[in-house]
Amino acid sequence: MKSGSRLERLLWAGHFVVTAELGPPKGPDVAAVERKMSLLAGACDAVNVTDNQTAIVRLSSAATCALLHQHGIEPVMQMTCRDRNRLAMQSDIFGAVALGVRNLLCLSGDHQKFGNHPSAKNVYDLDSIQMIQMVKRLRDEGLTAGGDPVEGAVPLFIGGAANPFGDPFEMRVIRLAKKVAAGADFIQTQCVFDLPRFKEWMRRVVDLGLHEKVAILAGVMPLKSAGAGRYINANVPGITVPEAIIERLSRAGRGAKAREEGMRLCAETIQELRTIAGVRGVHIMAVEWEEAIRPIAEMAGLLPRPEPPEVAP
Amino acid sequence: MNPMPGRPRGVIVLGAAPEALCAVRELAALGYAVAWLPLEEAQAPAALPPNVAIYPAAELVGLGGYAGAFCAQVRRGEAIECLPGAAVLIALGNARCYPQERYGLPLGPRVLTPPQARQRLKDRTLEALLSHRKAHFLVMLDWGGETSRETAVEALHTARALRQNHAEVTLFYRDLKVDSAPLERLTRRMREEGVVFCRYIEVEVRFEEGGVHIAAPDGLVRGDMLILPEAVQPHPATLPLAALLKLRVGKDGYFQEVNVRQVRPGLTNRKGIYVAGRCHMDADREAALEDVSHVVASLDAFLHSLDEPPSGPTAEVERDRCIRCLTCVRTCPHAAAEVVEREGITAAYVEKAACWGCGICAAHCPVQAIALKGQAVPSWLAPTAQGVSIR
Amino acid sequence: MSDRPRAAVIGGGIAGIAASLNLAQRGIGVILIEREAQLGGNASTVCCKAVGGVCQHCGGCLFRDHLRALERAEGVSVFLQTHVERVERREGRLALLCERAQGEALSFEVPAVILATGFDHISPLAKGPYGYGLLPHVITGRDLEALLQGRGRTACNELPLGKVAFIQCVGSRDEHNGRGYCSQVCCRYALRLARVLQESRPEAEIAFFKMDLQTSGRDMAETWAAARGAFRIVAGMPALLERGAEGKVAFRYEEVLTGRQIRESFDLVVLATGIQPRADAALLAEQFGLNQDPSGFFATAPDGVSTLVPGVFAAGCCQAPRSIAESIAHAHQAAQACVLYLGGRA
Amino acid sequence: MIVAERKPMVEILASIQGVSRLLVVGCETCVAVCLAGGAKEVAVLSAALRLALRERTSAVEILERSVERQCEEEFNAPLAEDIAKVEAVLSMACGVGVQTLAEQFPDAIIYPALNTQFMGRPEAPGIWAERCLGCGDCVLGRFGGICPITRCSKSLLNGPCGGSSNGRCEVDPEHLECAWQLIYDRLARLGQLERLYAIEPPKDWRSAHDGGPRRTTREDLRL
Amino acid sequence: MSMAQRLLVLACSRSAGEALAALEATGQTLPPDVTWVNLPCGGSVDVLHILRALEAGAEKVWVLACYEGACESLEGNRWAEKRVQWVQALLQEIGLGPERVVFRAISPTMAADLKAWLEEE
Repeated sequence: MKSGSRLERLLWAGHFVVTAELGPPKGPDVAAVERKMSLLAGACDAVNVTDNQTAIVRLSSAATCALLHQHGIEPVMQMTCRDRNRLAMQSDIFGAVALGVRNLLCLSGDHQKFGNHPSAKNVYDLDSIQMIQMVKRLRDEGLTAGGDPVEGAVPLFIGGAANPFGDPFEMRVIRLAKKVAAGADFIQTQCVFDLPRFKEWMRRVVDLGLHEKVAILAGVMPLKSAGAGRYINANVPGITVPEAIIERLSRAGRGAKAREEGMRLCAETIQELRTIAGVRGVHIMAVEWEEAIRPIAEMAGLLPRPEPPEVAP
Repeated sequence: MNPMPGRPRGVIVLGAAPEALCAVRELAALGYAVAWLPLEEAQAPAALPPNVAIYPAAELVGLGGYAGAFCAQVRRGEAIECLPGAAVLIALGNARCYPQERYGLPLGPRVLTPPQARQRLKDRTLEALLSHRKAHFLVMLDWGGETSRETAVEALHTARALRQNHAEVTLFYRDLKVDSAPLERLTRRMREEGVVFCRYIEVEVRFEEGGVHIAAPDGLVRGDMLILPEAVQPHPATLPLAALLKLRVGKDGYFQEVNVRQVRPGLTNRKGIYVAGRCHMDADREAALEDVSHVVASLDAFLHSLDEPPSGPTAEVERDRCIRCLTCVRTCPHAAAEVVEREGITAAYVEKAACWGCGICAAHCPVQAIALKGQAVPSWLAPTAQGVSIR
Repeated sequence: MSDRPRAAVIGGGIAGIAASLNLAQRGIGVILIEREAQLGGNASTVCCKAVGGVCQHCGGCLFRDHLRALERAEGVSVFLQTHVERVERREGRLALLCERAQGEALSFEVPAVILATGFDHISPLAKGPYGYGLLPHVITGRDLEALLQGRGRTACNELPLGKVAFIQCVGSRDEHNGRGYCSQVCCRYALRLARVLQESRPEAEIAFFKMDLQTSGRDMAETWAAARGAFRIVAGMPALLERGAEGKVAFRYEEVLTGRQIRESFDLVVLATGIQPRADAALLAEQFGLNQDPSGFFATAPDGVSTLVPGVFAAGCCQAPRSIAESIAHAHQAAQACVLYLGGRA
Repeated sequence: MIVAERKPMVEILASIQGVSRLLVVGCETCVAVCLAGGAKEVAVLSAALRLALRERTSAVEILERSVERQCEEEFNAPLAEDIAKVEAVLSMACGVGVQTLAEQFPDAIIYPALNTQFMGRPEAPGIWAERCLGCGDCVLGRFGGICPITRCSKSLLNGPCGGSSNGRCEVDPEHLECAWQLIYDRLARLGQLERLYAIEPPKDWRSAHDGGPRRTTREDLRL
Repeated sequence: MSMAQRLLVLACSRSAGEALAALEATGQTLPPDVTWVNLPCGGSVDVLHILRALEAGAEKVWVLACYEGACESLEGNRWAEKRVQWVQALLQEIGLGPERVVFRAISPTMAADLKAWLEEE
């Protein structure tokens, strides 16, 4: 047991976990956070809190995680390498742990060109794999990146991201192996639309036995309309929504009917993912559509969420 | 008659097409010492004039020097030899292919190309078809936009040969190629010999019950076999050779950009290097050989003119001011500029014999170290900076 | 100059000048004899047909290039307003007895002669009643060339350009009038001119009436690619041109493929006249002892340049119809044959 | 080499506002090679400035000079007399040349005419691309001769990131190849793919500008 | 400065130069306030030539070179046009009219067109 976090204990107990994503508001609007929390409570086991997603300035991930923790929802703090050097990363991690955060997702982070401050200077002192290694050293050796002892324990369940659909395909598995070697405990993948390619990636992961060393959560994203699918293909690097899905959404009509179809499609994807060997859970990314998470979980037969066993860390 | 009163002159001929052999003979007849590199396996021709040296297995690895004093680096086995030559004549010919995607029809027992048909005529394998009853051959020209003159003329001759072997022949065409006297006479004689000429805009070809059906404007025509002309394409060695010799290639992949001042005298973008025959034009065999003799005439005239100083202006580099930025080397369309070590200075040097006097380098040089000698520009327009360049 | 082997070139058109330049550059003294008062011949009447800033490779500008080169060349003496009266063979050499404008006699003795006497345009009256000279707005390609060269591209604006008909093979491929050959150049210059018209007057509807449109050659690739989409090409030849309504020209033609008879009227008709041997070709042939091929051009050996009289060569359109660029190439070929011939007995 | 590009004319004109006696100084090394600041460019810029200023102010005197290398005081020294005669100096050298003049002639007002951009090479005539960030601790040996620090938009040492698709970098797919795709292809070709399996430790940035402006000292060349 | 003030023509001698020669052969002469400079090829037209001319007071500068596909140096005309475009952009930047510098393709047989252009100017 590495962190004693709810997510870790559920996985430890062998449950198929469900995590969701919460995008903090573009300012200190606590009410907005609470509104989203009420939508997610009970619909999932843990909630990822994004860190200035697509380089757009938002309420900090650590603060939002603290709010979630106070309201009894298990947060998964996300941290990118874009905005902080190794000093700021470690002090923010200490702060989060102090406020009750037990799960951390280490990301490289989107380039500032995509956000609302394209003229900003980026940092990228470390990359996501070096960050995983640093956090592992904080937790298991109690030493900072500079080598000084840490005053207090840093019980964190360390997560990494993975994009089975990026190029070069052969590098994707090598990189996952590096993240596992660096100390990742769980992996949340990019949202899966191209199931055959995801299965191919999972087959190679299982071949290398990585699925036993790390819990792999498959990412899924409900689409509000065919237009959303085309937008992703055009603007979001690293994800391609197959034409078949876009066709299905446009056939479903517009507005509510399209959203309904989007959710059902997402639920079907989840059921398909559950059948793939080595997939230990799903990570539902409903960007600015947190309302969809409960119905999707419902339709996918994932509710009610189980209680994890009480195990001392 | 010694071509050049003073200097012995050699010419390097590249290529193995019939044009190359014709060029070798014409150059030898003018008294040139010819170094012939077929660059591909070619059956050695019967008798070669004495002053011709053939290097069958040689590979061209580079060309140094300039017009009047080229040096072809040739590898034979291990050794690299330098063959001197005052000029280079390229006669690679072209390559043939069956344009399946353009015709949308694979070759097969019912579909032949003219060379295949002539071959089968020669080795009598069409007898079965020809003998017992009237065989009917359908020859299709201009299909799928195929416009090569060389293969269209070959198809006409094939159609006539089949007709002369007592087969019924129908020739489908959009625009008959008649733009030379022999072709007009040929089509007239073919009509007299009974070849049916059928003009079309759109046709549909179907294969049924062992026959070929062509739905032409004036009704359905049934035949035993369909003959489709081959297409021509640039010789495969064109691009690598063009890169090796820094020569320009047109958008269609043949030697020479299509330029009204260069196309016919067989000029390339480099002085002293010429192209002849089907490697730079679409021509049937006779026109290709005629092209060779006219290019040899241009080449011979050029080499004569090398005895006097170049007439027009040429670029000259103030080599001590050159900063070796390679701009002139990269922008010169005629590969006349090089950074070389001469008289102890490594700097750009423009070879007078290779320079066309276009002035592109002079206008580009970032330190104005190149001027066109012999270019009359009024002083107040002179580009040099008014100030002092402190070196 | 006197020690150089010498040759004479009859005709100061593009072929004559090209041949003279080639011979002179190769150390052969050239006597260039031109009947008219200035050099140029037909090639100097060809206008520039560049369209959209891109040259259509018609060769019209090549004449001035050669004229400039001729001025720089040494070893070419040009005799204008001079023509050959009589030719005599003296021990393998040719004596040319010539006459200048004011009746002054001249004679040259040379081992070799290149005939480059060019061609005449076929008269537009040579075929079918096409009403040239009778009906308004019926002109020849040659007229259009002269108009564009003489008054520039703006002249297009004065042409009655609604519907234009280019009628091909006017005089060419006409067996019973002794012209059973294709003149090669008319399809090409007509297509190029049509694109020039279209560039100045995009509203013009241009149609071509043809038997077989000759469009092969790398220098025609761009022109034909553009023309194929832009112009209506009809496989059918008009028989009779008549006066139509409002000063238009009307004619009936049979569409070969469909057999339909169609009557249509046009604002402008351009007759693409071809190339025929010069009127005095027979006289010249007789003077030099050559014979003419069935169509009247000088007959040559298979190499296309050597006539049956040793030392007498033919270059350019006097031997067969060809374009300006082809005439230049043919002239070099004739020069090559001449040099090889002289090589034997300078 | 150092690659630079002339500033927009509007910016140059703004910087020399109200100046009537100006010295334009070129440099005939790096910036001349990339056709930005050589003698020719000095002449062109000066002519352009005269044309522009003639419309606005009356007599405008522009001296045109060009030196071998503007980052060497010995080559700049002969400019002293001209600099004394003018109100401002427009340097067409890279940033180093501009500052050398400023240090060497403390009373002169020195304006840059170029934007110094990067250390790079010409990928094609008229196109220059960055190749080296000057991080002071070269890693090229470990990545098949392709620098991830400079050519990866995120300087990842354990790349590629999720945004690499068909060999292009998400930040500028039209112009930027993904450095890690290049590294992967090159190492695969050299048969050294296993180099990518090991985790690259965090970089010690002290050797780069993060450790403060750097100096290189060669004691063997100093007495 | 020995240059007519109104118009300076930087001409490729092979095309524009020949057209002018043909024009002058018909007795036509250049207007007095036009200065004509024959250069061996459009490629030798230097950006600085144009700027010097404008500096020396020329109101308009013409650069005449061959049509695409007719330049003996293959790229002389392309460089001439590119350099004119560059100067036009520069003039735009410094607030002068880019129309003061004009590139035109011409061929030796276009004497009549040259005459028309000169009259229009």
